This record gives sequence, structure tokens and C-alpha cells, in this order.
Amino acid sequence: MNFPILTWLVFLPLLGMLAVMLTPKQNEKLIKQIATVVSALLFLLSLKVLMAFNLHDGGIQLAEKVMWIPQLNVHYYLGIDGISLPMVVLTALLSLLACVASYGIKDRVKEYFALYLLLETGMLGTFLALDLFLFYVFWEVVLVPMYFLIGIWGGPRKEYAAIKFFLYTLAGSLFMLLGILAIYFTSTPQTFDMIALRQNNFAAGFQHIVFLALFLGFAIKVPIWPFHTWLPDAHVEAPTPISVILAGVLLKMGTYGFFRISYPILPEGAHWFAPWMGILAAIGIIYGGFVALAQTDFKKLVAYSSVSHMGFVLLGLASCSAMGMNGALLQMFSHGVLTGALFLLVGALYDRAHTRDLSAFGGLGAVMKVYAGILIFVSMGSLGLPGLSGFVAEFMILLGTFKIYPVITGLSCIGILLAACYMLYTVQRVLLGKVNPKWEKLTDMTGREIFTLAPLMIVTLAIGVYPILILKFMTPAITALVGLLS
Amino acid sequence: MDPIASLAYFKPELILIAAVFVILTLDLAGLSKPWLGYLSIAALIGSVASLSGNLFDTHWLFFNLMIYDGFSVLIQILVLFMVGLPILATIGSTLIHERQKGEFYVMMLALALLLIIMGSTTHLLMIFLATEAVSLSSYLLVGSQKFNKKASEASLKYLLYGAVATAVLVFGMSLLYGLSGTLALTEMPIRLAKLGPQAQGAVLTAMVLMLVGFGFKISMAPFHMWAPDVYEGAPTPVAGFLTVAPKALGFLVLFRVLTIAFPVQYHEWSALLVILSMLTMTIGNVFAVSQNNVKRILAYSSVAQAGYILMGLAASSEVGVYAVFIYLITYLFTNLGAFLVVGIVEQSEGSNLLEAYQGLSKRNPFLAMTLTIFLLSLAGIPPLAGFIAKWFVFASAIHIGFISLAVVAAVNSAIAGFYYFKIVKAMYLSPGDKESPIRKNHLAFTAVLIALAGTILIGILPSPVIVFVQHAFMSFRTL
Amino acid sequence: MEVLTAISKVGIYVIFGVTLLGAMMAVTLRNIFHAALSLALTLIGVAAVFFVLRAEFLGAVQILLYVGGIMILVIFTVMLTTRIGDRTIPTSNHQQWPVLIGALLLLLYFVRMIGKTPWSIKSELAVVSAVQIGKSLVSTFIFPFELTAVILVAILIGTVILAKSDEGEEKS
Amino acid sequence: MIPLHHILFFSSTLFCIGLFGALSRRHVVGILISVEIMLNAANVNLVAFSRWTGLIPVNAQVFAIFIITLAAAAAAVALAIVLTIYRNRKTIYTNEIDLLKW
Amino acid sequence: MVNNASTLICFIPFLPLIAFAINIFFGKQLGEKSAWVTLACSTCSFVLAMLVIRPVLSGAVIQVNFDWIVFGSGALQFGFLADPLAAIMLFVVTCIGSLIVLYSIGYMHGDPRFSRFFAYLGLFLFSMLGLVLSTNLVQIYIFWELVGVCSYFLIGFWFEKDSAANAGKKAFITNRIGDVGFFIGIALLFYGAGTVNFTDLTHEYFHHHHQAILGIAGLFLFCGAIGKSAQFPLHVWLPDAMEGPTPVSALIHAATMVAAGVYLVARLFPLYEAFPHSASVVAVIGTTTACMGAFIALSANDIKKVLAYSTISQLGYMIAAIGIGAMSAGMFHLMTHAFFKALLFLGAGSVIHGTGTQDMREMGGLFKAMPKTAWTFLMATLAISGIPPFAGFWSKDEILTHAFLHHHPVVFGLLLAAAFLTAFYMFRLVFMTFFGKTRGHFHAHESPAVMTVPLMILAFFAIAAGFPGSPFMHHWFQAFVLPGEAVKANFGLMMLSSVVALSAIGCAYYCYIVKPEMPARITQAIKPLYQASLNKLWFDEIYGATVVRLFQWLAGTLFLFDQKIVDGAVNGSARVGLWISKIKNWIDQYIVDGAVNLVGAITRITSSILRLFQTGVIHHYLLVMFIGILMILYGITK
Repeated sequence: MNFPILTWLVFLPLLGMLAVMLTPKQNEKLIKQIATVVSALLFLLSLKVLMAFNLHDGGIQLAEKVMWIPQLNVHYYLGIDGISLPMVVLTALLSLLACVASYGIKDRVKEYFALYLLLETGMLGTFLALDLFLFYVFWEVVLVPMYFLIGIWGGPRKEYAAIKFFLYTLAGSLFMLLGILAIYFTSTPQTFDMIALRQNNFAAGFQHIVFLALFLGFAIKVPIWPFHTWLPDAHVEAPTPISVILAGVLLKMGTYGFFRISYPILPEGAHWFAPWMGILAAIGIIYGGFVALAQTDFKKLVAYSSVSHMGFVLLGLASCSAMGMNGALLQMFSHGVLTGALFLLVGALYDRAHTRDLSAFGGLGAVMKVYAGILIFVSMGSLGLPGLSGFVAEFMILLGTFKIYPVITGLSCIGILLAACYMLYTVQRVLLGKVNPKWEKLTDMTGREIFTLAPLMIVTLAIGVYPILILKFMTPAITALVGLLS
Repeated sequence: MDPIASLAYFKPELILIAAVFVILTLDLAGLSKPWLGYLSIAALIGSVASLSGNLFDTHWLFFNLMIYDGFSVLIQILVLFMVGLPILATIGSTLIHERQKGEFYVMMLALALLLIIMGSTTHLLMIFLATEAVSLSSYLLVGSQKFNKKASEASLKYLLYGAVATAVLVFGMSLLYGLSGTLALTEMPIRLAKLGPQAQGAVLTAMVLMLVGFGFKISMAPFHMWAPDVYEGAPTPVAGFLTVAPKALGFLVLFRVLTIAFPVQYHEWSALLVILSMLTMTIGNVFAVSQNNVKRILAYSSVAQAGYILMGLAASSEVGVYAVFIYLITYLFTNLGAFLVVGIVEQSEGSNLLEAYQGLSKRNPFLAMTLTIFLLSLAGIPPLAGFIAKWFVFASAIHIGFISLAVVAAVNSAIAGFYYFKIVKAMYLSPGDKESPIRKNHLAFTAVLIALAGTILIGILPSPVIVFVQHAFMSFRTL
Repeated sequence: MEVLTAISKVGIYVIFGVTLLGAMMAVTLRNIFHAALSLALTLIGVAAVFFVLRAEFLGAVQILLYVGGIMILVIFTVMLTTRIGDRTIPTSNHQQWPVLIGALLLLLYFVRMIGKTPWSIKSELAVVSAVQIGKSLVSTFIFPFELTAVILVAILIGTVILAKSDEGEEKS
Repeated sequence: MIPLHHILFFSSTLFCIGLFGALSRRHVVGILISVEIMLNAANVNLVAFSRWTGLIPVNAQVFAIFIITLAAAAAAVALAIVLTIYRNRKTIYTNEIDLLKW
Repeated sequence: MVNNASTLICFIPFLPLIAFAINIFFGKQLGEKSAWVTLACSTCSFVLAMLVIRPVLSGAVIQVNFDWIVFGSGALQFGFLADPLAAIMLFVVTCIGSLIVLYSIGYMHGDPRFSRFFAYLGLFLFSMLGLVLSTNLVQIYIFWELVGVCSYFLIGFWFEKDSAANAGKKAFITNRIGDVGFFIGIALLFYGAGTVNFTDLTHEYFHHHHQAILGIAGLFLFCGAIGKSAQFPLHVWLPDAMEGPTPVSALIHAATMVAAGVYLVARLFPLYEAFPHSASVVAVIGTTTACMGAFIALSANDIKKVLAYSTISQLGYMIAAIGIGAMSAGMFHLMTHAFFKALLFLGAGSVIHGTGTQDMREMGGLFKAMPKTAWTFLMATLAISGIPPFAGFWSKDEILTHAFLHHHPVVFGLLLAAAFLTAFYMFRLVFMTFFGKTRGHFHAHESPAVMTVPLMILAFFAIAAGFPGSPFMHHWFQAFVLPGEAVKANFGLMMLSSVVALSAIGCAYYCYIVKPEMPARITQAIKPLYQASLNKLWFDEIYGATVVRLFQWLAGTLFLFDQKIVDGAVNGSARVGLWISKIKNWIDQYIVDGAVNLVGAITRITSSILRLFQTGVIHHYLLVMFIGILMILYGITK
């Protein structure tokens, strides 16, 4: 291995952070440039990984394994497979776009971008780590910058939202830690190596308990109903780029945990708990949809829609079938792209009107034509319009799950209906109707904003039209995973 | 080994003894106070530097009154930081009155010596002597700022609580002597075993009474009540010292007493410590939540931390022992670092209330950042030292099957996150009234930096520390 | 001889009684000065017990150090901080009754524990002479003996810091 | 000679009295007095045990001497601290010394 | 030829998509020229469609496929399939589509979002063609949704009007309700039959795999058709959809998209044939809708609403036809209906264009002012009324014949009644609009040629489209759609239906020309019925009061639940904390403000209380120690 590309992927932002910290506080332009260049490089690196990826291999690729703490048998072990690859690309893409979207940050620029880059390291590390210890480290590393990013640059109730986010996730991850330790001590030989751990056939009872412990950690992150209450607060209060990252990447860490740890290592536990996950998923889908319908705050609406959409991921996971899990993984990607775009749109509107109250808007379709077009496009993606990525994912999930849980799936279909209701209702309240004279002067999207949104739209459309583009990366890994499960 | 031969292994202590008297003399001779401080640090470094040979050989010194094993070496190294960092931070500080600094350094050096001795003995007499001496010196240090009402009150409370606890300890020791007929811990298991099961009650009674004394030292619930008041009232460098040094040594002694003298009673004391551990961490955390004085928050937090360390002691497996000492090492840097920052802020603001920390991130980003890192480490966030420590204590509990203990600890850690972040919130999120930057105090900053380096380095590369503790444990096991 | 033994036995219990009485007075008397004096009685009683137990050297130390040293310090403290004739202020707090019950329970526990335990009593009761103590202090226990010097110095310094009145210091 | 038990009963009683005093006094010196009683109980124990059960009887007595010595040192320290508190607060009643709480 | 066609077939849907792309991105630059882009593309599609249809006419089936989704072991394919059914639809869609694009140039002239309109039309044509050419259910579902969203855009095209915006939303969501069922049906079929390809779902297949689950799947699949084809009880969106521009109503909500439901049912005809119970449900729904639509249309005064209910009614006809097994007749009616209904709408559009109103009560006597419109409109009306030899007669008669011959007397009776009503209300419309005196205040004028030319072309089809299925051509159409189906003309029934239609026209003539005061008298006489018709059987009100209310209530309640219960274990426990301290500030500071979650609040309160144990009094501390000792001793020696 000549070029440790994954290591660069993880630690390049950290280098960027150091560079930012060494830059004088006044030189905001340079700071932004550094952050952007680093994020862009990161994206290029992720594309390089994409190129280097072997499509026919369902296992780990590009692995980098070095002993880190020999006493604990902890390795610095990075690797990528079809499950993490989409997440890495998504993370890199959203990081770049959110970084550009962060130019609007006026206050404490240096700290912002330093923390932002640290966040990138944490996220990429989480998706690339193949050692449970390392995974936990990165998992927690994400928390801290996120706390600050919400807490310092957030909205009026930022402190509440930030600490709520932090404590919720911390509590969950501590149980995850217990689960990880239990796995370690029960495995033979004792190891944190996620891949090696798959060979261990743990006792059923043990798997159940540990699965629950891990579930708690992941469920809070996803968030699965009823652990979701941190999400609306955090989303609403966070600044726009951070909402994008939060919804686009952080939520995926939870479901990724199922894919990477819970399912392959504890297949018995997964089978045991899957029906309950299905039920929770259905509740989350319907519940999130209904609550979203009742919102008058644009951002909160998007936040609750995330609860609903992430419910689909969980549903796909619960199916334990190739199609459902493929769909779940695709939904993770698709939701990341679409919700990211939605938050960017909310942010664009908020920057102009300084309110997110849906009832205050109306008729913007005539004022901001480009905005209207993009919002409609993204809303359509979010409500699962065929031809856009959301549909493919939800379709695969529902189709994959239907055979196993017909009733749950049937109920979950109501979620699709609700998505149409709340998204269209939103579009109507924002874009349609008569123009409120207050907003007649609003300017349309700037070039920068279009730049941040265009890639997301392209990706959504490309996947929606031709899903094999991305499915071909995922399928071998998912097939392997399903093989482990059965 | 007889005294003369022992001296070869006694160089660090000798250096410290010499330093005590030299500095005392120089102080009387009127040498400027900063120089006394530098000298003290030099003496500490010298004492560690004089460690030589194979550090992990076990020797008995002074007619078996002293033991020289891996743990005592560990303590000797730790003492450098436990004592050195507060001294370094004090040199330029006004928290200790300038006129008293000479005596302060002497006291600290004497304490360094006593701490080392406390950590290098398995003889009841020596344990008592060192423990009591450390206590007495601590009372005096706490009260050394005599015109500070809070300090003198803290000192009095410490004294009274300590006196009662010591009396109970001594009574327990006397019972233990009566049962075993010996003062050497190493001889006890055999002697106690001879008494038969009838004596079990008495043995346990003696053990419990001794536990009270050590529990006081390590601020274990329900013997922790003094701790918050004393830590809050004590001059900040002293408070920092107190939260780490006597506690660390208390744990070492407790560990030695329990494992050497009472291996047979493992089930009893293990079960007891599990409960007390839960109690301690819960009390510490729950009480800390509603505080708004940073020093007091940290005080309760250090009670809670004692609870976590007790987890490792309760398990007392190999992992458990590692957990205890790795926790102590990381905790030393982290908690001391936090107190040092608090000291710097206190010196500048004259207050320890959360309000004084508002807007600190703007007034002094470095301080805010370091304190945040210390707090994160205390909360157990990777990749900081505190995480490694927490990892080990959790591991020890899980490993031995104390699931409920692990769960309680997990819940507690989440609670702890709340109050640690109260401080972080004040520093970063709340707008401060004042804009003026905090005055720079380079020596104190250096001390903070050292603690910071320890906190981060151990977090990222814990291997050397783990290896050291492993070796220490091996040498201890060959006893 | 038997009578003598009997008398000496009775004497021992008398000493016990007096000592305990003194102790009780020391912890209950309202006037703290009287309490201090009762403590002296207790300490002397304990010294007497030491003598009875053939630990003459320790008894002497007890009288010298305790009665002569510590008592003085205590009385000193009392006099410096309290007006001696002051009887009006209660010196006990409100928790004395629960504590009394607790203490009795503890005593009960101790008594049962002591009674139950098979103490490994030596066939021949030991007698320790002053010479033995002296020898062991400079041989086996030379280290703590020396160490005590350092301890005392340190404590002395600390005490001096506290005790010496610096008029120049401003109140902080 | 009387049996060991009786001396132990005596010392235990002494200890409990001391403990009672330490907990029921509000006068600082009262507490210190009680602590001295407790220490004496321990010393009585040590001496008794050195006579009845100790392997090397002299050790216990040496231990007792160190206890007495340190008790003396403690008394000195206590004096200094009590004086300080008295100077600062004009009181030595424990229930009035509660600046540090909650 | 076939190979050639399989290449060409791929271009058919994508040409309009190109038009869409051009108009979306360069619409501003193109201005009104953008219409010609769409027109060019759709005409090209029409030409290509003709080229593709030719081999199909000679019995070939053209199919192209490629992988779309892969999962585990399997894959889902996409592609284009041109068989007789698709060919008919292809013809209808491209032909009418092109004509309507042409018409729209005149109709939309001067609209501020002119180019956007044609972009949407392009997108719609793409989606509709994709739907028509789908090879499997999943693909049809996808395009099904896409046409739905196009319909949404076009209904809400004038989104400044709240009614338009609401109508668009209503259409989409109502359709989604059906689509959920559709989806479940697909899933059931997928697992029941293991395939969703139309070429696999043949009569023989269902003959061999006769599982009950497939019948249920058929019912669920029908849900989709109910939504899309505005069948009872999901028909409520279609009348509202008339808020859109009239060409849109003609193209989407009359001729093509709404027929997609019929097309779907026709596609799945083998399934329904194999499961008579499912088929009878289809028939019942269709018949009900046919009667209901006709009944409501009687009293509507908005010219487009009349046509909308008429569409509902006619779609019910088609569905009912397939339900009773007359698939080819249903498709036949679909085709003829597409032409004459498009013509009706365009004519109505022309009228609206000329008069500026949609209310028939304000019209009257337009025959002279708009002769071309009136004549073509009359042709279409005759066609829909079932007057021979117009197109509608043949197709409608075909359905009635089948119902009669295959012993569905109830269906036959009801459909016949519906036919009567249809003729009645259509002529009511004609008489009110084009005859009598002008009631409104406007200066009517004939529409430009760009609008009337399509009318004329469509009028031609309205007359001629029935012949392929008529006895004159030996029922060629039916044989094309469903080879081997024996169709016999029944002249008695033809007479009957003609008489019924003519008598209905007579009634209308009597009521609206001879005695204009008659309708008022009649409505007085049958007031409840009239009210029912006027209020559209109160469907909107009932849904508003039940489904919508329920949803709103659920949304509101769940949100409250989320705030107050799930999250607000916080606030709840804060309230519990109230009694602990009466001081409000204290609560605010320590509980409401600081409480983070349930644990947080409880911890905080506990902490606030427990901290009081730290009294600062040393003898209390010692007491705790003492109690601790006692308890430990008790515990450890127990």
C-alpha cells in the first residue's frame, strides 16, 4: 500500500483544522479558503476511492491496519466496503457543500471552521473505522464539535438544543460502549476487530442483551422513535450548514452502526429484535409524518420528516433481506442528499426573510423562480417521486420488507402518503397563493447557493433515474451481509 | 534489608528530605520566592531522575517497613506532577500569599516525601504514620490562607472530619493487630486464616473501620461529605493537589490493604465496594448538577471520579487493577489541569462562579479550550486520557460481570456530561459582560500545558502508561 | 494472694469505671473547660490501665505527652477561644439522642463481636520493657522514628504559618 | 489478671463514648476532646493485644507511641486551626461555621 | 422493421423530455417560441409512434429491456413494450397531445409563465408515454406517479389562486391514497407471482397459479386505478382539477392521464379474468361511478365541471366494461372518449377564451358568434351521447351489448340509465351555451385558427374513431386488442341505446329550449335529489369532516404528544417539582431552563433537594459517616 488514502481521508481535515487554528483570527477569508480547499480535496479523495473500489468484492478493501494499543489489542484499522463507501462519498460531498454554505457565518469564523473540520474527521473516521475501539473514538469525536456548532452559532434556544443533543447521544453511546466491551470480553480471541468478530458465534442470550445495548446507542443517533426528541430541537436551532451535516451525515451514523456492527456481529440478536425494529420503524414513519404535518416551522417540519424517512431505513434493516437492506442503505444516501438540500433551502429562505414560519410566506413562486423550482424538485424527491432517489430507496425498502412484515409495511405506506401531504402543504404555503407584499423584494438564489444545491439535485436525479449507478457498489457488500445473517 | 543498605534505594526520598531543609534554610535566609519555587521543582525532578536500575524489581527496605515495587516507582513519578504542577502554578500566582510561599514549598516537598512513603509501605505503622502526616499537612495547607474565611473553615472541617476518621482507622488497625498479632500486611492472611470462621466478623469489622479511614482519604461515599467543602474552600492550587494526591495514595493504600491483607474476604469487600462505588459516583454526580460554583462542581466531580475508580478496585481483577491505576494517572493530569485553569481564572476574576467564566472563550481562547479539553477528558470523551481511563473501569466491571455497576456508571457518565457542559456552556455559549482579556501567567500556563500534554498524549498513545502499570502490577504480584 | 489478686482485679474495674466516667463527663459536660479537665481524668485513667497492663513505658509516655502536652494544648485552645465561666451556651448539638442510640448499638455490636471472636491468646502474657521499646525504636523502627522528625518539622512550619499573627496582611 | 474480653469491652466503650462525643458536640474543642478519647481507646487495645496476642509485643507499643506522638502533633495543628477560625469567625461552634455548604 | 422499431421506441418518450429540458432551462430566452419546441417534439413523437405502431398492427410485439435495480440475487428491469394495448394508447396520447400543444399556443398566449406551461406539457407527455410503454408494474407505477406530479404542476399552474393551489394538492394526495393501495398490490403480486412483467402475467399464467393472494393483489392494484381514473370514492379531485388551464383539462384530465387507470386495469385483464370476485368489485365501482358522475353532472353550472363529471362517468363506463369482461370494448371506449372528450374540453376552452366566463348560466346563443367552435362541439356532444354513427355510439353500444349478452342485467340497466343522463346533461350544456339568448355581458368572438384547427381535426376523429370497432369494419379494433374475442353486433340493442339517447336529447330540448322555466319546476319537485346532485353528493364535505379532520386531529395530537409527553417528561416532572419550591424564579432557573430531558430534570430536582443535605455543618457530616459505618457493619456481617 503506497498511499494510505483512507488515512488521508480521515486526517486531512484534522490537518486543515490545525492550519485554521494557526491562521490569525482576522484573516477570515484565508480561513474559509483553507476549509474549502480541504473539503474539496476530501471530496476528490473520496472520488479517488470510488475509482479504486473493486465492484465485485463484497469484503473490505483498501484496508490499513496498524497496531495501536497492543495491550488492549486495539488496531488502527481503516477499510472500506460497499456499505461505507456511499457514506464516505456522501459525507465528503455534503462536507464540501456545507462548507461553502458556511460562508455566511459572520461570528467567530475561525472557531467555526476549526470545529467544522474536526467534525469532518470524526464523521469520516466513524464510517471508515473497522476496529470497535477506533469506531467509538470517532463516534464520540463527532459529538463535541457538534455541540459547539449548534451551541455557539445556533438559534435562540441553541444552548438547550446543544446540550440536549449532546446528553442524549452521550447516554446512548455509553451503553454502546458497554456493549462493545461485552463483545470484546466474550470473543475468542479477544479482539475489537469488527471483521474478525464476525467469526464468533456468540450465545443467543448474550447476543440479545448486547444487541439491545448497541441498539440504544444507535437508536438515539438515528433517531428511532421514541428517542427522537432531540432531533427537532437540534435541527431547528443549528445553523443551516450544520443542520445539513446533522441530517445528512450524523443520523446515518446510527443506521450505519446497525449495518457495520450489530447485524454482522450479532446476527442472532438482529433476527430476534428485527420485528420490534420493524414496529418501531412503522411508528416512527407514521408518527414523524403526522407530526411534520402539524408544523408551522419550516425547519422543524424537515426535522420531523427526517424521523419519518429514517424510519424507512430502519424498516429496511428490519427486513433482513437483500432488497430491503439495499434499499435501506440507498435511503441513507438519498435522505442525506435530499434533506441536506432541504435544509439548505430552508436556510436560504431564512437568510432572506428571517423567519421560518410557514404561515408567513406564500406566493414566493412568483418572486423567487429559481428557488421555487429547486424547492419543488427537492420536495418531490423527499415525498418519493419516482425518478428521484427517494423513491427508489423507499420502493426497495417497502418491496423488500413486504414479504416479511406485510402488515407493518402496509402501515408504513401511509408514511408515503403523509410525505406527500406535508411536503405539498409546505410547498403550497411557501410558494403558492398570493404574494405577501412583505416578500416582494426577496432576491432569488445566488450563485453560491445554486452551487451548493446543484450537485445534490444532480445526484438525486441520477440515482433516481438509474439506481444501478450506486447500487452496484452496495450490492456485493449487502449480499455478504445477508449471507452472515442467515 | 537494613537501613544502610536501604539507603541505596532511597535516593529520591533523601533528595526530597534534603530539599525540605535546604529550602527552609534558604527561605529564612531570604532567597527570593520564585527561586525557591524553581528549586523545589528542581528537587522534584532530581528525585525522579535519581530513580535508577531496574524500576520493577521488588525490594524490602528498612526492616521490611518499606517496600520498593513498581507501584512505589509509579507513585514517585506521579508525585513529580502532583506536587510539581501546583508549585509551578503557584510561583506567579497570588492565590498563595507571597510571604507564605517559602513555607508552602517546604510543606509541598514534605508532602511529596510523605506521599511517596505512604505509597511504599505495607506496614500498618507506616501506613498510619504517613497517612496521618499527610492529613495533618493537608489541613495546614488548606488553612494556610488564614484571613480567608472559607479557607479556614475548610481547614477546620477537614481537620475535624479527618480526626474522627483517623481515630476510627486507628481503632480498626488496633483490632486488626489484635486479631493477627502483626502489623505487617503481608503476614496477615495466614494469621487471620488461623483464627477460623468464628473470627470472620471481627476481621470484617476491623476491615470496615479501616475502610472508613481510607474512605475519608479517597472521598468515598458515605465518607465524602467533607470533600466538596474543603475543595471549595482550599486555595485552588491546594485544592487541585488535594483532589489528586491524597486520593491517589489513598487508593494505592486501600488497594494494598485489601489485596494483601484481606484476599480471603474478597467477596465481602468486593460486594461492599460495588455498592459504595455506585453510591459514590451517583452522589458526586447528582450533587454536582445543581452547583454553580465551578470549583464546587469540580469538587463533586472528583467525588464521582472516586466512584469510578472504585469500580476497578471492586473488580480487583487484573483489568481492575489496571483500571484503578490508569484512571489515577489520567485523572491526575486531567483534574489537576482543570484546577490549575480554575486557579488562573480565580486569580484574574476573584470568583469561581459560573458567571466569571462567561465569555471566557473570547477573553482567553486558550484557557477556555484547555479547560474544555480537561472537562471532556473528565467526561470520558475520546481521544482524551479520561476516555482510556473510563474504558478501563468499564472494562473491568464488564469483564468480571458487574453489569449493573457498569450500567449505573454509564448513566452516571451521562449525568456528568451535563454539569461539565454547564461550564463549557458558560465559557463558549453565554455572552460575558467583560471583554478584557485574562492576564497571562506564563508559569501557570506552562503547568496547564503540561497537564494538557498528559491528557492528550495518554489519550492518543496510552500504551506506555498501560505497559508501565502492567509491569508495576507484575512486580507487585511477585510479592 | 488471692485477696490481693481480687483487690487488684477490683482495682482494675474501678480504674475502668473512673476512666469511663471521666470520658462520659468529657463528652457531655456543658462547660467545655470542665470537659477538658474530665478528659485529663480519662487520660490518667488510661495511663493507669497501661500500668496495670504492664506497659509502664507507655503509661509514662501517656502521662507526659498526653496529660502534659495534649491536655495543655486543649486547655490552651479552650482558654483562647471561650470564656471559661460561660455555662449558658449548650455545647451539644441536636443530634445527641439519635447518636446516643447509634453509639449504643455500635457498642452492642462490638461487645457481641468481641465475645464471639476466638482471640489467639498466647500461653504466656507478654511484658514489654522500656529497654525493648528503646531498642526497637533505634533498630526496627528507626525509619519511622527518623521520619517523625521530618513530619514534626513540616507540621511545625505549617502551624507556625497559621499561628503567627501578621499584622501587615490585609484581609482577603 | 482479668480476661482480654473485659479490656476490649472497656476500650470499645471508651471508643463509643468518644464517637458519641465527636458527633454530639457542637463545640470544636469538644469534638477534639472526643477524638482524643477514641484514640486512647485504640491505644488501650494495642497495649492489651501486645500483651495477649501480639507476635512481637513491642511493635504494638511502639505503634501506640507513634499514635500518641501524632495525636500531639494533631493537637498542635488543631490549636492553630481553631485559633484561625476563631479569629476569622469569632465562633467555634460547628453549626455556626457553615459558609461552605450545598 | 421490428429491430428498427425497437430503436425508435426509445425515442418516443424522450423527445418530449428534451422539450421539457429546453423549456425549463432556456424558457426565458425562448419566450413564446418555446411552444414550438414542444410542438415539434410531440409531433416527432407522433410520427415515431406511427412508425412503431405499424409493425404492431401486423401482429409484432416490440420490447426493449435493461436492468434498473439490482438487489442480492435479482434485478428489476425497465424497458419499453409496444403491443396492441400500448399501441392504441400510444396513438391516442401522441395524437391528442400534439393537437393540444398546438391548441395551447393560442390558448396560453400572453401568459407570464408561457414557456413553463409548455415545459410541463413536455414532461407530462414524457411521463404518459413512459407509462403507456411500460413493461412492468413497477415501471408503470413510477410513471404513474410522474404523470400525477405533472398533473399537480399543471392544475396548480396559476398558483396565485388559492383554489388552484388547493386543487393541485388535493389531486396529488388523493391519487397518493390510491397509489398506496397500488403499491401494496404490486408488492403482493411480486411475492405472489414472483414477477411484475406484463408479458409474464398472461391468462395462462393465472390459470396455472390461482392463489387467493393474487386476487387480493388485484383489488389493491385496482386502488391505483380508482385514484387515477377518479373512480368512486376517490373521484373528488377531478372536478377540482378543472382549476388548471383548459388544454390541460383536455389532455390530462379527460383524454389521457385519467385513462391510465383504465389502461392499467386493461393491462391486468388476465388477472381479473382469473378472479371473478375481484372483477366484480371493479364492475361495481365502475358502474357506480358512471351513474354518480352522470347524476352530479346534471346540475352543474360550470361548463368545465359538467365535462369533468361527464369524464368521471365515462371512465366509470370503461372500468365497468372491463369489470364485466368487455376489455376490448372498454379500450375502445377509452379511445373514442379520448377524442371526443378532448374535443369537448377544447371547445369549452374556446368558449371560455371567447367569453371569459365558465358559468353556463351567463352564456347562451354563442352559436353565431363562434360557429366553428359550436359545430365541432356539437359533433363531440353527439358522439358522447351515443348517436350513431358518431364514435361514442359504437363504443358505448359495445359495452352495453356485452353487459346484456353476458347477463349483467343490473350493470346493463344502470349503464343505460347513465347513457340517458349523459345525453341529457350534454345537450343541456349545448343548449344552455350555444342556443337561446345571450345572458351574460361579454362580446364573444371566435378563437384563432391555431385553436380551431385542432378542434376540427378532433371533430374528425370524434366522427370517425368509432368505425374501426363498428360492424362496418368487422370489429377490427376488438380483434386487434384481444385476438380471438367473438364480438357480435346486436341491432336491437343498438336501436335501444339510440332511442334512449335521442329521447334524452328530446327531454333536454324540451326543458331548455321549448320551456326554459321547466328545469326550475322540476328541481322544485325533486328538491332533495337536486340538492344531492348540486352538492356533488356531499363527498367533499364528508371527507372534510372525516378523513381530513382525522388527519389534522392526529397530526395536532401527535405533535402535542411529542411536545408534552415524549419530550416533555421534562415539563411534566418540572411540574411535579413545583410543590418542592413555591418560588417561581427558582423553578425557571433550575428546572424549566436547565431541564434537558427526563433524566436531566429528575436529576436536577433530586440534586437541588439532595444538595441541602450538604448542610455545611460538620457534625451532620460526621453523623452521615456514623450512619454509614453502622449500615456497612450491619450489611457486611449479616
